[in-house]
Amino acid sequence: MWSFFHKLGSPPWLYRISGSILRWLLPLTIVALFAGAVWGLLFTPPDFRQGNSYRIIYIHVPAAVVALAGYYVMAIAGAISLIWKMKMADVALRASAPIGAALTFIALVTGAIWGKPTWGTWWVWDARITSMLILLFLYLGIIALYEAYDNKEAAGKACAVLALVGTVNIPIIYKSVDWWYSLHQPASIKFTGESTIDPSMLYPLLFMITAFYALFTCCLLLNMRAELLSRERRTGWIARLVAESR
Amino acid sequence: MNATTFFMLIVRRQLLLAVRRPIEIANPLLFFLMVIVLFPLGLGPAPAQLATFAPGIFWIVVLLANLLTADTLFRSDFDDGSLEQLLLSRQPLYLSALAAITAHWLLTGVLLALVSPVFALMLNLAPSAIPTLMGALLLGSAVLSLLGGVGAALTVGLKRGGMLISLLILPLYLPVLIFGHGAVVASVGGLPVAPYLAILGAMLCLAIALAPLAMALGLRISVDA
Amino acid sequence: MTAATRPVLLEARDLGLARGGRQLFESLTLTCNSGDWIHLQGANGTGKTSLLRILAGLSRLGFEGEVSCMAELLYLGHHSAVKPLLTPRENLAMHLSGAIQRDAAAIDHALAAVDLYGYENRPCNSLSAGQQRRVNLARLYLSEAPLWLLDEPYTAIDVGGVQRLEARMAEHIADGGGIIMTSHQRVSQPGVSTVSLDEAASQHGAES
Amino acid sequence: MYFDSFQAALSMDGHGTYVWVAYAITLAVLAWIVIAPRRRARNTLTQLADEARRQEGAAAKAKGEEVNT
Repeated sequence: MWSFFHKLGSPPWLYRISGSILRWLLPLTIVALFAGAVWGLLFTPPDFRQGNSYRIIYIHVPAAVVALAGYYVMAIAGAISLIWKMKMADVALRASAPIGAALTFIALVTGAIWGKPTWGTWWVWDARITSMLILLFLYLGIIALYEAYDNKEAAGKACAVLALVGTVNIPIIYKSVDWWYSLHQPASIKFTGESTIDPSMLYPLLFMITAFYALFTCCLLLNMRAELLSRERRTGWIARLVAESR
Repeated sequence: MNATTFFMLIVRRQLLLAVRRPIEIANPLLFFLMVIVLFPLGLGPAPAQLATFAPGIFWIVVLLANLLTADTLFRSDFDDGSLEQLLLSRQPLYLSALAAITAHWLLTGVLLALVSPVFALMLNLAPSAIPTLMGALLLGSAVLSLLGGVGAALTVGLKRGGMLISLLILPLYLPVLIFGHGAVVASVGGLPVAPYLAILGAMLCLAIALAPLAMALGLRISVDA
Repeated sequence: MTAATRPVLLEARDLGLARGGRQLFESLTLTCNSGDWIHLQGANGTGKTSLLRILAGLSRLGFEGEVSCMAELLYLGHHSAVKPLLTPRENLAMHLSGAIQRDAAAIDHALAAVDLYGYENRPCNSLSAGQQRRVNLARLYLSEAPLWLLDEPYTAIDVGGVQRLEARMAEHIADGGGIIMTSHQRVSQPGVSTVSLDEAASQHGAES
Repeated sequence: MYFDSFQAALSMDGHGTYVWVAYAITLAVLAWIVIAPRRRARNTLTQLADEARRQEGAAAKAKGEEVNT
């Protein structure tokens, strides 16, 4: 266990292992995303109330779910960085912020597009949409704070603190916004208990959520590799890497 | 020197510094007044309409006033090296940060709460809602000061921290806005306000417990960078 | 007293620091026992201030090695930590560092020692730069901290002031304190040991 | 397949524009978050390779001058 932890803290090891994971995971993820999209777009029946516009669910919900999970990934990385002073945790934190922001953005935009045919308006101040918007602000705050520091090690620590503060606040913000807008749809996916969504629609949705998680992992590794290269550019292992690649 | 004495020392020091430059105390109050004047000009002077918006206007202006002053919380102590001395003092930084926030709250939140009845009458808010407004302001502005302190601690080492701090902490301010506003609206409508004040109080307890920890970490990082 | 029996105030092992792709110092080991007076020397940009900040515990990121500080310390940095709006008396009484005497008599005595007698109650923004620096130096007469880390303490101090300052430092050493200081001037006191950062850098240059 | 024809799949009973635009935007953003870090990594590697090349060049030049003197 500890040796695994120790290895995780080692940039060259992480760089190598992430390379070999990405070699199969990235193509697989891309294929899965396309397959899931085709399944959801063309091979599922329409919703009896919303018609075909509901097909946006197959990107909207996975993006929203993974965007929220991404914040927790970031916060856990932040906690590891502050407690065990692990440099790789900083890198992971920095790497997950733009992905989370992008996914939140997707969730917001697809939500707005879905809203037009469903509610007749692009934007309603519904509890979930508002919460997603706030999540986007939290992500942008992390990115902005990181970019504002010249000393990248300090930047990582500062973002770790901010991510943890945000994590404590997210449930409070969500509950407040929820209360503020109590007229919201009840959660329609439940993993336990009876599900209100038909299996023919649920399976592609679960498939897409999995694919989005895989995509998050891929992008996280890609970002970490890019960050590692620029942070560790003065070290021997990068020099060897450059020499090999030439 | 024990921790309580040190806590009081910092509070006294911050208050004394503010008293020596009174405009620093007046600034948030003047800002508060001027922004409140903007609303009748922007929304129209109809008393009934103003009264509907008054609770929201109050809270938004308090948020902004707090945000403006948050950036200056540690700025001068950082620039002149006092912050370094504080970090080296071996006094618990948690308490020192809390002391700085207490002084900030006394100078912004408490003062705004004290003058708020005047503005409430100007905006035609029901007089019966004024005690609730003041109570909610007292509790809520303490939470705002604590959260603002976290933002200030994280950005004090940066040259362009002013704009950044609003991006960092405005999202965190929202629960206070929602429940502070809710309290005043409930009071105007004759509904019980205790639940709202209790929630604000709970937020304050949580913020007192955790925000100074984040501030202590943030200050160490800022002095380091 | 031999070095073995004197208590260790601060210990630094294998310190290394790189800035902007340049190695400032490497494998620097430093021990400050009670009664040690260490003068850090080096040209501009050799990392004296950075080293002092690392020793003080203000810099915790981005360096190699370990620092363990066993004593409370007094740190005098580039910034004076003097509030222009407060009087010298208030500045010292409300100073944010720990381990400092705060009673009025001791403060007045300290201000007199740095030649600020009669200026106790004027706001510091009406004092000259040198006088403001001396307000900060008055802490040396109030401090109860055994270890002093002084960054360029002689800056903007006149000749008489420097002599009094050195006398105070010698007294601190005699009392069993320790001092680590940087200065471009020579310290004309017996028992001062010198650590040169130029050498630390040039050694590294020779190795690579 | 649920739809009878390609036309039907495109129009989706009038909701086609919304659905397809949503998917297109998603595709664009996802493509960007996959491509951006790869490009950043490649840029860094190119820079470092150039640096190494320059240093080699400088070293070779210095060596050549030594031989000449």
